[in-house]
Amino acid sequence: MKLVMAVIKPFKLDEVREALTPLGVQGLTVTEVKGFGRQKGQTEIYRGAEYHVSFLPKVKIEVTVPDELADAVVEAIATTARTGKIGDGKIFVLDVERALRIRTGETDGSAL
Amino acid sequence: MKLVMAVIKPFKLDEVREALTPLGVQGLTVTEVKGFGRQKGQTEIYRGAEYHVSFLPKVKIEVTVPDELADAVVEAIATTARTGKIGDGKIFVLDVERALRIRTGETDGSAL
Amino acid sequence: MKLVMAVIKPFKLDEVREALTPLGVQGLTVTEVKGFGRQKGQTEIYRGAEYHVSFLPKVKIEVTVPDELADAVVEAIATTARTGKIGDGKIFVLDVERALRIRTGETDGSAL
Amino acid sequence: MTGKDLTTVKRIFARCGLAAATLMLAAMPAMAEDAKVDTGDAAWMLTSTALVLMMTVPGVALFYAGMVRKKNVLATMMQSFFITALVTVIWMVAGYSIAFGEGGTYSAYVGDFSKVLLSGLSENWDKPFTLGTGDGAVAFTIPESVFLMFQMTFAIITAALITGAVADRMKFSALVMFVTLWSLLVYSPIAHWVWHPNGWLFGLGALDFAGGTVVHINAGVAGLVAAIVLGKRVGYGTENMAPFNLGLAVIGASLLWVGWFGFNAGSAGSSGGGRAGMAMLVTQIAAGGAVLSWTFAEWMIKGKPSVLGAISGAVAGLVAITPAAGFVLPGAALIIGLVAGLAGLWGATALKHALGYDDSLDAFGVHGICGIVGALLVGFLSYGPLSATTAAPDGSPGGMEQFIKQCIAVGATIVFTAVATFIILKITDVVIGLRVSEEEEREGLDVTMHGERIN
Amino acid sequence: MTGKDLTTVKRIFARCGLAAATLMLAAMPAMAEDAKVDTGDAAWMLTSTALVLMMTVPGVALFYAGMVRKKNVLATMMQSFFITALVTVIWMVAGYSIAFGEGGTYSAYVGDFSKVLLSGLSENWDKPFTLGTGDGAVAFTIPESVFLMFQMTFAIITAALITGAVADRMKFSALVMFVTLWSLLVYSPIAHWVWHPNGWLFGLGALDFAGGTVVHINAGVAGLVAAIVLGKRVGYGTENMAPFNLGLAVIGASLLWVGWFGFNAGSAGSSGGGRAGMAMLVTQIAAGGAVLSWTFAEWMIKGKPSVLGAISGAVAGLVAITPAAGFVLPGAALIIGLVAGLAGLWGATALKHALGYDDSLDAFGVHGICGIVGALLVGFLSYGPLSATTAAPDGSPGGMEQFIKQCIAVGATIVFTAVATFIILKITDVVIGLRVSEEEEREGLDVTMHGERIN
Amino acid sequence: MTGKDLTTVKRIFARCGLAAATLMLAAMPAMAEDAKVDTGDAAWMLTSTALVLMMTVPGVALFYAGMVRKKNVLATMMQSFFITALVTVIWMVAGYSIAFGEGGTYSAYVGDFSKVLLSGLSENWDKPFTLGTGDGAVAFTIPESVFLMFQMTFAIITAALITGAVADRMKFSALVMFVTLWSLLVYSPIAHWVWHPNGWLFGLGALDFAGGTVVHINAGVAGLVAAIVLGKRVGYGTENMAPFNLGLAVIGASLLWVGWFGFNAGSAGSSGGGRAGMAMLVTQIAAGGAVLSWTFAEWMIKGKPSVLGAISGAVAGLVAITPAAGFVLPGAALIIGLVAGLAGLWGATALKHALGYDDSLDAFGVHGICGIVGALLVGFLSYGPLSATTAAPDGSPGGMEQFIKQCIAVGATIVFTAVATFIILKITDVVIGLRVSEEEEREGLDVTMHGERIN
Ligand SMILES: Nc1ncnc2c1ncn2[C@@H]1O[C@H](COP(=O)(O)OP(=O)(O)O)[C@@H](O)[C@H]1O
Ligand SMILES: Nc1ncnc2c1ncn2[C@@H]1O[C@H](COP(=O)(O)OP(=O)(O)O)[C@@H](O)[C@H]1O
Ligand SMILES: Nc1ncnc2c1ncn2[C@@H]1O[C@H](COP(=O)(O)OP(=O)(O)O)[C@@H](O)[C@H]1O
Repeated sequence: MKLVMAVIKPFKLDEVREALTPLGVQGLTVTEVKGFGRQKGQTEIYRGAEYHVSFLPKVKIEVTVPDELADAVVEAIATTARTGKIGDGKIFVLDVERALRIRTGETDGSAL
Repeated sequence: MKLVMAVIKPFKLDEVREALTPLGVQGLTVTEVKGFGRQKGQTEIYRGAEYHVSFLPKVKIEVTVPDELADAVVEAIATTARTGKIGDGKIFVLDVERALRIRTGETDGSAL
Repeated sequence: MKLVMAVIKPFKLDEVREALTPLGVQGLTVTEVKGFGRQKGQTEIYRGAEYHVSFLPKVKIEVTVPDELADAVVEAIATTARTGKIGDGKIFVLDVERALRIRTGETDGSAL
Repeated sequence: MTGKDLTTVKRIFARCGLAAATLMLAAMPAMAEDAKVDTGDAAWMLTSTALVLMMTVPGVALFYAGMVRKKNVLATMMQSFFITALVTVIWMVAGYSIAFGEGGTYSAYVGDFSKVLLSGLSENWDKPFTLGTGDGAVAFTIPESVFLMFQMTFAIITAALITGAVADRMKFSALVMFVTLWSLLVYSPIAHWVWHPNGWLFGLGALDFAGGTVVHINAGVAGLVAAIVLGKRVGYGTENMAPFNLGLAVIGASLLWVGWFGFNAGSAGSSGGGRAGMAMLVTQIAAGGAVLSWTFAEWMIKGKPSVLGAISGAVAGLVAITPAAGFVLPGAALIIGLVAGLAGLWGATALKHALGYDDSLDAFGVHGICGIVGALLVGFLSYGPLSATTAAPDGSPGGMEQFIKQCIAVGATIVFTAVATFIILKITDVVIGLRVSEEEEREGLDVTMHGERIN
Repeated sequence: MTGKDLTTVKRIFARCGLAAATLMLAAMPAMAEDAKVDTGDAAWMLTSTALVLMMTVPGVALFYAGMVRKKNVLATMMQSFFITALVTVIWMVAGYSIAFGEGGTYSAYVGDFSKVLLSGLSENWDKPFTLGTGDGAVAFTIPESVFLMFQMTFAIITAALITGAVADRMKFSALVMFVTLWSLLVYSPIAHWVWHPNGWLFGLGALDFAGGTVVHINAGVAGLVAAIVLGKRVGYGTENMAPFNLGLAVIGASLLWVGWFGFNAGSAGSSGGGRAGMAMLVTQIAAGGAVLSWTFAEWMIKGKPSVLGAISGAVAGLVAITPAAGFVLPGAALIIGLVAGLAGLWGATALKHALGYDDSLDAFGVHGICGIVGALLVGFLSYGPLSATTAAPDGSPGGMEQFIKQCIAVGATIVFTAVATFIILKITDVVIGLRVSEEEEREGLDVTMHGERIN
Repeated sequence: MTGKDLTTVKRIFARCGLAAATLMLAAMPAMAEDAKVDTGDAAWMLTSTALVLMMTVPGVALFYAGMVRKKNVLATMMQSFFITALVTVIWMVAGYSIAFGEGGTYSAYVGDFSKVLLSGLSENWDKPFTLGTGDGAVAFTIPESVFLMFQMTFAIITAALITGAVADRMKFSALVMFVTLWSLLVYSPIAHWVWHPNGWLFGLGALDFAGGTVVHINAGVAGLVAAIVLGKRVGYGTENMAPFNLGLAVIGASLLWVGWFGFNAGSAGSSGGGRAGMAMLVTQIAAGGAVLSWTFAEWMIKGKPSVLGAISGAVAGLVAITPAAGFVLPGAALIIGLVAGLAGLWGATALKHALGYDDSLDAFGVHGICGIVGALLVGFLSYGPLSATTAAPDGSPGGMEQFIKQCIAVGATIVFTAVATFIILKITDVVIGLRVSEEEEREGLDVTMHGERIN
């Protein structure tokens, strides 16, 4: 199995999730994160104290899928999350050795 | 070493942590996440605007352990976090190549 | 590529980020997490109800880098984030199989 | 001022805001040089002024900020807060004069510049104030400074209410320009029509105790026009626009409720007699009734009674009772409240969806609709003795005749504000541009307009 | 009303809430047809009413919401907000009549239906109000509308306070039913006992200036019973139930403190004389004293002075001074405050843990315990001249005799409210079911009861 | 008291806070035994007291808490909340006596212990209060309880304002000790100088309507000294210290604004005449003007109009108008407001950075600087008739003579408070230690000082 970890723009989340369902993805986990990258942040000024906030709000999606699905999932996320503007985010794929569904104890493929 | 990444129901967190200590787990990292899965979310309605919130609050535990401890840790989490009701969550195991304790510079096994 | 995942003290974040830029790191992702470890938490008491809060606020940095940069990055984080006091945190390195920049579709090395 | 003049005053004045003053006249010595401020009336009007200011800051600021997404929370608060300052200065410079100046040839429609920069206030500053001159004069037991401060807080909140319709997408600079023009060219004239003895709606005998037309219909319709001109928010209907922190909205609605006692009972112009007390009581009852009807209706229709529904219901009831507060009995207030709760729910859901505009926080759906409901219902439900005077012992009992006057007042307000607001928006659009860029909207106004964010 | 009657009124009335009215009597012309509302007294009572409303929304709403977990924040606010509306309508429909109607055969225990739907209010709406008739009549300088609105805000807050005991686990529908019955069958009768001239505790001469028994002991004991009947929260004692956002609780406690000036100084019924001023002063001193004693005690015992301790101390002191506010001197107020801080700390920690019930937000621990402390202490500490009248120049000086009366009042309130609350809860349980399912409780009431959440 | 005495009173008293009382004198019957409290004046002063308390809790508590980092939010609230209780008790025990006791040999500089524990209050508690004796006596229409409660709220807020300068790094225990000493040894004496008829600044004829020197310059300078003595926050200038939740600060600033009506218009001592009304009006105008000037200046300089700028501007304007509120006309108020907005912006940015101290939340930059601006400007801008009396029909018109008196008052306040604050801090440092450890500071005061946190 593969863990597909994608960092995307927050407003794309719902769209991405909807794009994954038809592929057979039944679950995923989302985290609010802050991203630093080429996309410039904003300068905030509080009574003369300037803070360049280089961190921008992003959303991280983690979804574990069977090996054979990984490419399709990456593709789907990439297509849906793309706006073409800087800061669209990244997708990383990691190998997962084991998976387990807590409720049933099912493992690996059937745990997803 | 293995990174055990578990997504569980928030109220199970304390119990799970307590179950890991006897196994020799001395540290772990917790993130508030939102989960999408078989468990149905709630519909929220704000003045007629309906939002089906498919994301439910979950807690993600990340704990790196020596290879030989991985199975016991997975087992302990699975047992403690189980309620038998839908939405109990998942456990994934990933391989960790290196570990380092920042304070001392110790690495790998002794870093955990 | 490697995913370097570091859990550090929150006030060290800016310093760490600045230490990575000279190495050629152009992006990273940050999550607010809670850490449990050797560092003792605080006891909170609300009208007689005592809660030992074993979880302390930490920050998790995730940065994917080319294999050859991994050691330097780990080193840089370790040096900058070190205060020498308990609770400085950990660094884990995981293998990343694929990377993709959503905006351009670039992959792997050039996606970072 | 002769006895007959006084009688005329009483007859006319009893029909509109600050009406209780007339009841005092009977009891007062002739309006001689040595008239004194009534310390009790002054105490209540000073208090009411503080309460009405609290309705805007932090009331409206929180009510609205609690309903937007995280990225726009501060910008939304900023709109109400800045408007408070802006309209304060506008009112002092010219707004008060346009609203409450005597006026010349067109004195039925607009005041004049005689009170620009509050000129004239340094005389008689410690004496009771008489609004207007000659036959139409209305005598108060409080000084002009208090009268004009109380009125200022109404001018402020009216402008602030509009921001609910344009939340999340209007440029701050455009808002500043728009409010400046709107306050002078729309608010002040309508206030003159309704509350100055020379005003044509005042003369007509339309009932508007505390601002159903001037404040709520006015703000609601202006908001509707602005929402339509600006267009929908990016992602409207597809993205999740759930409120970030309804807790703020609950605080805001609560302070609106409390402050509304100043708004309505303060519009009695006096603490004495019984009008302030009755106004406060019916205000409370209407608010309570509307919370119940909105909540129970939503419970039946949607399956759950929501907090947002309850607080919206409170505002709906408070809006609807505003034009009626000094004129109706508790039973009528309960009816107004129950109807307003249902009307507001309809306005903020069915109507909005049917017509398809994006009135972000339902400035029109709640203030516009319920303002109209209240202004019309008081035509039937007003209780004579409450507005009675020695000259007109029957007061203005509800009935078809009164209802028609109400329709005229409501209609005139809607048409004038709609047209004038549209023109001002178009001018502002040409000069500054009304709307932020799509990217700024996505990123949120907090950071893009004001360089700040909440964490 | 003869001179002797008036004297009787003064003697009796001086012992209870709104007592200052009697001081005015001496200065007033005979209660003739043409009596006028005192504009200053009316101004203060209108203001006080607004302040007491602010105590519930947003006061109690925030105080309680700040202490619960994130998933229940909105639901907790909703309880206070909705109760405000609900009790408003209940009070108007029948509650006021049951509390302040003359009553028939059992007039010592309960009013009648003569004021249902506030009937009768349309007459004399602009005249000062006299409560009761004949010998026992009590004359005010304000109209009935103001009197009944002020009293309404007390009925509201009492019901809202109970919700602290049942937070996090009571069905919203059950709460609506419970409050409806409780307000009519428990609150209104007790208010009649204590504040209506016909009431048996009024006649007994028990001192309760602003609601120690009627409001605080009543709500506290009702809360205790409800907490026991509902049972503990899931996870109580094992899971972390730390408050999500104590900042909200600080705002709530602050507004309670400010609003309490209306509660206590408003209970003087008048701004004149000196009773309102003394009541406000001793209110402040008791609150300050209780913050200090709670905080320092906690600091010594637990090692740290907590914010929750400080704000709880303020409420404890305010509760305890409530029955005493118009009757004690500053020194006594300081004593009451210092004792209340310690008593509240004991009630919210040691007592609760010893007895093992789960009074989620310490409605009993703070309001019940400190209400009892204050109601008993005033028996010893009351200063004669403050409650003196021409008929009874010594007033009610503290002493054993007065203390016994206080014990009777406290005991009667506890027993009645405990039994009646229990019965009402059981009925509600049968009809609707009191408690949410365990799953709903886990997920939180915000989403399961109201379909909303804060982010 | 003879007619001539009264005249003297009027001449002197018209120059300082609570001045309107003198206007009442003319209209009042001789100060006979049977003088009565004016219900209207009492109503307004009771209300004003509640409003000023609201300025500290929750006003200052939220204003400051909204500007700190997450880890210090509760601790910051705690400081204002606890100080409210602490100063209440201090004031009751001795502070009031030191400030408003007649004083002995040094009666120009300090009161005496005659009113310790408010002794004497139990007599004449229901009669109007006369401050001072003999020639200098000042007669009020309200009882002493109300006078001293109103003054107490000023003592409270002054101490609370200082905490803005030491936020994020002062030990709670040290703060408790510091405030105790400071309130007794610095606040009370300065209040005596300025507001007691025996005080030397009162005698000098320096104008300070509502506390420009006593409250704002005093707190600002004390804060500056404390910020310097404590040293900079760890990470100041390098780490991100952005406010956690400016939304809280907006609520705080709004309640400060509303409450300031009690502060300034309450300082008229009466609702009658026209001074309270004028004071409220100019307060509003100055606040509005300062919001505009701060915001527009920031917009031009930094490119964006910030919310923090707008709310800081409001406070700047309110501070600056404080010494002037009862003495200037609207036009002058607008000038004061516009200048104050710029001065505050300069004080909180350029000045602070130039001098390099870390006044965390700009207690000096805003309160100190704008207090000075207002206190000096009123020297030129005061309008004679507003402070006129029968004895001095010209009042205190602005001019060089008056300006010099203002300079003396400002200078004396600055020097005394700077020196005395420094000494008290050093003593506290020796006894307790002023500052938390670096580790505690890093972890945040919420958890380390109070064992709590917001989530
Ligand atoms: N090397 C990396 N490791 C982890 N996350 C990264 C990395 N580079 C970028 N990111 C994440 O991707 C987001 C977008 O990257 P950015 O460089 O701003 O634009 P783009 O995606 O258009 O190249 C960043 O905000 C960050 O969260
Ligand atoms: N494929 C997946 N990858 C990552 N996280 C997942 C995946 N499937 C489920 N999850 C996480 O596990 C949680 C529980 O899953 P769900 O399908 O609702 O119930 P169950 O665990 O009983 O099968 C989800 O809310 C989500 O956070
Ligand atoms: N085995 C682990 N797996 C994941 N995270 C860990 C692990 N051990 C520690 N951590 C993280 O590192 C943080 C610091 O660890 P701690 O034991 O307190 O101190 P130190 O880093 O000095 O050894 C913890 O708060 C936790 O977030």
